[in-house]
Amino acid sequence: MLKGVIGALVPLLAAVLAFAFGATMLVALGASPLAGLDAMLDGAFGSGSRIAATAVKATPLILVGAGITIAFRTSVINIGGEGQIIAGALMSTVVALSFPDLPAVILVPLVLLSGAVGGGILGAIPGALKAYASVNEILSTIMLNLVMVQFMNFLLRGPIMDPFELEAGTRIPQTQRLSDNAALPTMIEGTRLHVGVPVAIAAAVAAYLILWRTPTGFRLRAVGHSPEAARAAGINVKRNITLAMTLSGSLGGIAGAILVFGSEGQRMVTDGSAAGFTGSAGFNGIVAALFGGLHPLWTIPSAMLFGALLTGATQLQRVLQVPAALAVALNGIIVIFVISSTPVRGWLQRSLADSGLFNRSSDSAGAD
Amino acid sequence: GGDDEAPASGSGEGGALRVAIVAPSASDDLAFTQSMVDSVNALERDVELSITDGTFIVEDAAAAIRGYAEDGNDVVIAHGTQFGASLMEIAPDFPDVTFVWGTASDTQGLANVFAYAPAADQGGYVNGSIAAALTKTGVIGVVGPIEAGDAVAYINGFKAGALAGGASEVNVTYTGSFGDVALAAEAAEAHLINDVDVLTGTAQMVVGAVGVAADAGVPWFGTQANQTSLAPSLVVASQVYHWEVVLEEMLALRDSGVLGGQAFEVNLANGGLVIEFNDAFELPAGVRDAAEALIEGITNGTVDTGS
Amino acid sequence: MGEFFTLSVLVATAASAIRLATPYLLASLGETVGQRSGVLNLGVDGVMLLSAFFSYWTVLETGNLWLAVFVGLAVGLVMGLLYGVITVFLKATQGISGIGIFIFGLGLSDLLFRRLVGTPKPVRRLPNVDIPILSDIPHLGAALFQRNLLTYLAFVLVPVTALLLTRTTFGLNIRSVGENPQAADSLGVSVERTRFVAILIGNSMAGLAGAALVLQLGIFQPNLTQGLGFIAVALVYFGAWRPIGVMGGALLYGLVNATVLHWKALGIIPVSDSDLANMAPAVLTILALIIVARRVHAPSALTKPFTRH
Amino acid sequence: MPVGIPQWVSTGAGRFAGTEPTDTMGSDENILEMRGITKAFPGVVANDNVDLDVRYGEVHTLLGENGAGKSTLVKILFGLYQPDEGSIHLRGEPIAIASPSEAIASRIGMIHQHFMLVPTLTVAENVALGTRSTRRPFTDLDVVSRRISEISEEHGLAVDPSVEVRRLAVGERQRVEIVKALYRDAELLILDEPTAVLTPGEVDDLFVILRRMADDGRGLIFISHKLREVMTLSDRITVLRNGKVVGNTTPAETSSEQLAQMMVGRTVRLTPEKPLLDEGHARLSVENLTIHGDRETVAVNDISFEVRSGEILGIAGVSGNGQRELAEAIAGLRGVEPGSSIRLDGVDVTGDDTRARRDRGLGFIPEERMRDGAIAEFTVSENLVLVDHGSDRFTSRGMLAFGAIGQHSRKLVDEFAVKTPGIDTPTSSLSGGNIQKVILARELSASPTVLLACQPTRGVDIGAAEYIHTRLIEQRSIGTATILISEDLDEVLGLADRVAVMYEGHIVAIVHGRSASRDQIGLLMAGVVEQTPSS
Ligand SMILES: Nc1ncnc2c1ncn2[C@@H]1O[C@H](COP(=O)(O)OP(=O)(O)OP(=O)(O)O)[C@@H](O)[C@H]1O
Ligand SMILES: Nc1ncnc2c1ncn2[C@@H]1O[C@H](COP(=O)(O)OP(=O)(O)OP(=O)(O)O)[C@@H](O)[C@H]1O
Ligand SMILES: [Mg+2]
Ligand SMILES: [Mg+2]
Repeated sequence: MLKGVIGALVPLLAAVLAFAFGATMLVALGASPLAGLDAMLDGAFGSGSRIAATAVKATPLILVGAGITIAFRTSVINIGGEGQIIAGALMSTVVALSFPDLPAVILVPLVLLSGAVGGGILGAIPGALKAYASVNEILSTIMLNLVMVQFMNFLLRGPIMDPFELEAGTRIPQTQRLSDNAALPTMIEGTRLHVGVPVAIAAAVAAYLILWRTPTGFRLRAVGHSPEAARAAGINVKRNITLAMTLSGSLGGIAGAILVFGSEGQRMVTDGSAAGFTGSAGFNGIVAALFGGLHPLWTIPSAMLFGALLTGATQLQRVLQVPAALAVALNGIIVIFVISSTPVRGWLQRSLADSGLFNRSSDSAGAD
Repeated sequence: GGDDEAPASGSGEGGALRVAIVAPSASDDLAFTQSMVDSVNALERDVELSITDGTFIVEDAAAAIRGYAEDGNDVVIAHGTQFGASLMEIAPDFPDVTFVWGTASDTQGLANVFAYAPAADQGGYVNGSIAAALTKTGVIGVVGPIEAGDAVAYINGFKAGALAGGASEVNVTYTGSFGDVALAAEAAEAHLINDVDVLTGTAQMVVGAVGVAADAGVPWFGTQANQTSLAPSLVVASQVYHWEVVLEEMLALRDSGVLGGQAFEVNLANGGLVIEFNDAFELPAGVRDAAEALIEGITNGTVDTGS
Repeated sequence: MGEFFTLSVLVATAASAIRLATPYLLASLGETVGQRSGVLNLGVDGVMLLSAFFSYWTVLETGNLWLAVFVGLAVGLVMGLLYGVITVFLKATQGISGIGIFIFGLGLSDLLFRRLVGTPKPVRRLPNVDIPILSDIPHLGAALFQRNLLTYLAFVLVPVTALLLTRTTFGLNIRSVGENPQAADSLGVSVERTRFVAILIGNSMAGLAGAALVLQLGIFQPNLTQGLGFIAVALVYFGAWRPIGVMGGALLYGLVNATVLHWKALGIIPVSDSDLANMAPAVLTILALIIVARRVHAPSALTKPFTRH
Repeated sequence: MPVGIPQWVSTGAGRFAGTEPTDTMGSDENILEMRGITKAFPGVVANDNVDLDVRYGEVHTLLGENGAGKSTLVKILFGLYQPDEGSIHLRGEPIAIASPSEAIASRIGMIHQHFMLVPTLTVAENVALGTRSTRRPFTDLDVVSRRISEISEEHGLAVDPSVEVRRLAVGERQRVEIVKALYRDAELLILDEPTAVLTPGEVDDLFVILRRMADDGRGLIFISHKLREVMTLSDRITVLRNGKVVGNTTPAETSSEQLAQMMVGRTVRLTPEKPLLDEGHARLSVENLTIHGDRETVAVNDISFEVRSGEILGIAGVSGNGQRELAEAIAGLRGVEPGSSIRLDGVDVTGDDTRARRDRGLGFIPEERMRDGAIAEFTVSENLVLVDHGSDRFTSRGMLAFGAIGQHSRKLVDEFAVKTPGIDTPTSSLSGGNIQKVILARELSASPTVLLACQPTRGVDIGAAEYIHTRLIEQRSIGTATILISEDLDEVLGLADRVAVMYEGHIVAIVHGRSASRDQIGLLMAGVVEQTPSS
């Protein structure tokens, strides 16, 4: 009983500490912490349309996070979310440019699928490099992120640049407004809640089902825990490593397509950096996944939390006129505090158990 | 729509006009965003200003734009080309709010949207011609971010001006990033080794290149905002955006009940573009006069900047 | 193309490469020490940003470059204390704690800059110091021996780090806790203390890297590093956890970047191909690893918290 | 009694404070006295009021089933665990051992069940680790190396200080462990299953060394599951069962059979009974098999043999003579040289992967249980279907059929008497013998036509070993062709119909199990007798 309370209290306490830190910074910036909290809550959940915006913000995090879960569960460290999002976005953009007149019922699934293909390819490359050429995936995914940024700039200012930008000579790296038939339908009129949100949730559920309910996931997890034992049991380790990265990348790719055709303005645009298009979802998705204990379903609320932090931060800046950087710093602090609290929790529970405060048999099925 | 009824002059305290800016980079970036903040502050009327900056992401910017409109601001400035699509969605929902969008050369047919764009090539042309007068080697270097936006217009204008002014070569390096200061610095170094003795550049990462120019004692030309503070003795001149010139026009229209629907350009002629000389840098005799004459020529259309 | 092979351009390219490589090298060497002890730190970029900001601010306020270097180091040390407590004593997951540190550093350095400085103001840069005699070697001297002291320090730290790891008892402890902490523990080597000190060393060097970056540029702006710290982590893998390999990686990365810039300046790379050329450093880094095809062996206990039970 | 209060601190100190030592305490014959040691882990009491005395100059054996609490007891002694209750006296003085470094400082040495070596370091570095260098902050590896050479000579332990440990064979690694303890001048030496991974020859060498160390006056605690070894080496024996001491004895007073009974609590058949069978057709044929080892050497050199239905072919040999590579090649885990051929029931599978071979009826019990045989983090149930999870039995419409999997797992757990709280228990929490049973259950339940069993009873207690042997013989009687690779000669001789002896990558002889003698095979394994292979 007390252990359960500790289990719940410690992370909560960590969150409170993190917010206390945030409050201190707000005071230092001459703003009222209460007003700050109010603004953040209001920005994230203040109205139906804001809740919708939070969900929309969480969408790429859910997708990338679910993908990260698949990779990490196979013991492949995928830091390539940024590149995979971009690859998916580019692929879906090219498809929408090529077949603008297809009816929406075909084009919408098609752009999502091509996003998955694009991201999948960018995941498969480091996956195969790791499996077949022993190239460390941390290195290759970080490097491929850099490659994709430049490839994106190349395409957006070259082959698929908005013809108007070329004509006007302004050459903003963006495409023309893409076919409306590819637009993800809005689900609730007057909000930004689009079909991408349920797609992401469905993808996370699918990731869960794949990992824990299918033979494929069984093999991925087996490879993740012990490539040697998996191999001796007849599982093709190299192929499964490649598969894990491909699946992981394809989820990131779907996020890219959703950004273009749902969350952003029906066109791909960047300031020349990865974050300029992705909003760092490729990194934040890792955080969401780890925060959700590398479980695809827990990634959903975890991503919502970070989505709320991000949308709340916009409001914070707008209402209190404090720099957006405050929210970023706060974000980092929350991650640090909460992640440090998890072991502390286990430790407290253990030492309380050791000190005899708990009846030992209560947590060991009466085996004593 | 309340188009036919002139809106109150301001909804802020004491009738101050409530203006909000949503912009992609930092409000004190000595470049694009700062130019708009400075301009709003330079407006002659009483303004209550809110800023959301560092918001390149369209999605976040859209949330901020909508939020400002909901909060009852009179004017919301969406200071970034990429925000156009969001305005298409948001502007119709707030017919009493004036949205100001740039840099853009049309209003997408929206009745409560004004658009603005700079003729950055004009200041570039002037800077280029002065640079040509200063170079001894005849080779001039340009450090650009990625080949996009008003950076392109400025650089193309600069190039044309320099070549027309007698420079033999203008080498342009796009580093591939708006933010990588280290690469910008090395790009400047690379120019220096290749006989470049005058430099210019655009976007926020040029602060790295200015430092290199300053150390090497090479004259520098700025754009977007007055960059003299970065190298007080070596910045020759900066092309500065005075958006307030067109903003005043827009506000006057708003006062008269026209909430949008027109596009504006800042240029040397309307005073929206100003070449601000650094008096601490001593130009050779005649160069400044030639530059003034050139400005005059561009203003009255006798000089073509080539773009 | 021929223009590129004039001596002065080659020398300048080499000098650029070394300048660009310096922050990478410092950060990667530090990360090497940490990883050899079994601790992955993905927060390098955040540490560099914070130390870069504080170094910059120190010069801005005091004009004292050496104080600024010291401040950069100290900020790294403080962040190391934080990271060490989180990962070694609280045993938090390393990957996510590192990302937490990164995000924190990114936000806080930005915030502090906006509050304390605002508009970028240039400060004094690290002066180049000629090494007597060596700097007079024609061409080579200019490229290699007319650099700033932090650059020299970075390269001196390569053999120093190598010696630390291979020739000292502390290095022996580091390698053992990174490979088999149970074994080290069974011989009375304190896994926690060893890792903690390794983290302090690693973060201090990340701090130095931040100082080197900002003091070479003489200016700060938000997100100055642009992900440099992550590349520094990748270079540790590239260098196969060896200081000399890490140096090779940093130099290669710097050289390709520098070459691309010089080729652009010379017009060898036309503006239209600029984006494609910018891919070169990353692509070459991957290709180099495929071609060399070493079966590199990461420290076995990397990222694994140690518990005796 | 309240748990968590370390009783031994107060009682120990109290007794020592008294001037009069009791007759059991502080006797100068005993280097070590452990009294009333109790240690509980969640769900089990690993040590329950255990007493243990060790005299100077003796080898004291701890014997017990898997999970009896042997390792726990010695880990407490080495400061790796803290006891819940009980006291420890070392050389007559009460002592609290909070950490391994304190144990080492008290001249206790330990050779762990799993080697405590850093594979990427050299022998000298491994030995120097944690010791004070004479040239601080630098290492003094030359000094250490010289001292290692001295120790090597003194004790007959051949090791090269400059070579990296990962390049060493298992037996050599063990010697490094012993050198480590001697270098620290250990007077009380703990050896937790030191022979589990050694070849018979290596065991003999080790025993010579250990005996000499005891004769020097050191106290040795020895743990092993092999009764033959226990009977050979021990001076005294303490038997543990379920965490409690169930008896003390000496080899002179007892027999292997009695020891087995004491451990398990029932009679154990030490030599399996094996009915005579008619030989069937060849199920596995290996022809001209040549395999390269890890270091580009030829590990297996042009060997050919067949295994028939209803036959167990034992493969004996000192480790490192190609058995591991042979097993990996048959399993499809290692490539073979051109010209080699492996056929299962007449079908050439030389180019096939492990999956395809398993589909053709191959069962495989890998040598390294925890690395290759089972996934520690997986549940018992998941490990039981590790091979067959994708088959129609365990899937429905593309999803895993947990009902069928659960049913199957419960059946196997019952049938193979796996001691586990449930089928959803993580496999890591099972004892070694029970993990081996899980692997065996998985492989046998697939009804293999050819079974490749590598070291199936290594580190497994005699009760479980008996059970595994019975199952292997049962499998033989239903027509499975079995290859049994084992370094335990008793096991090979007891089970195999024919024994192939490998030496330096060749099969130097194939002899009939019934007619073979221990000595004869021992000589063949050492490469002494030249004999043309007979079928
Ligand atoms: N760290 C631990 N946490 C929980 N339970 C443990 C731990 N170590 C041992 N146990 C349990 O304590 C009991 C005794 O284990 P121990 O390792 O001492 O057995 P053992 O006699 O050495 O067995 P084996 O012959 O298999 O080595 C077992 O039930 C084991 O599962
Ligand atoms: N370990 C296995 N057990 C049972 N069936 C399997 C196993 N592995 C694959 N299969 C079956 O073989 C067929 C091909 O497998 P599939 O291509 O889906 O998996 P894979 O990703 O290639 O996996 P693997 O790495 O195991 O080869 C499928 O019908 C699958 O059910
Ligand atoms: Mg398959
Ligand atoms: Mg044991």
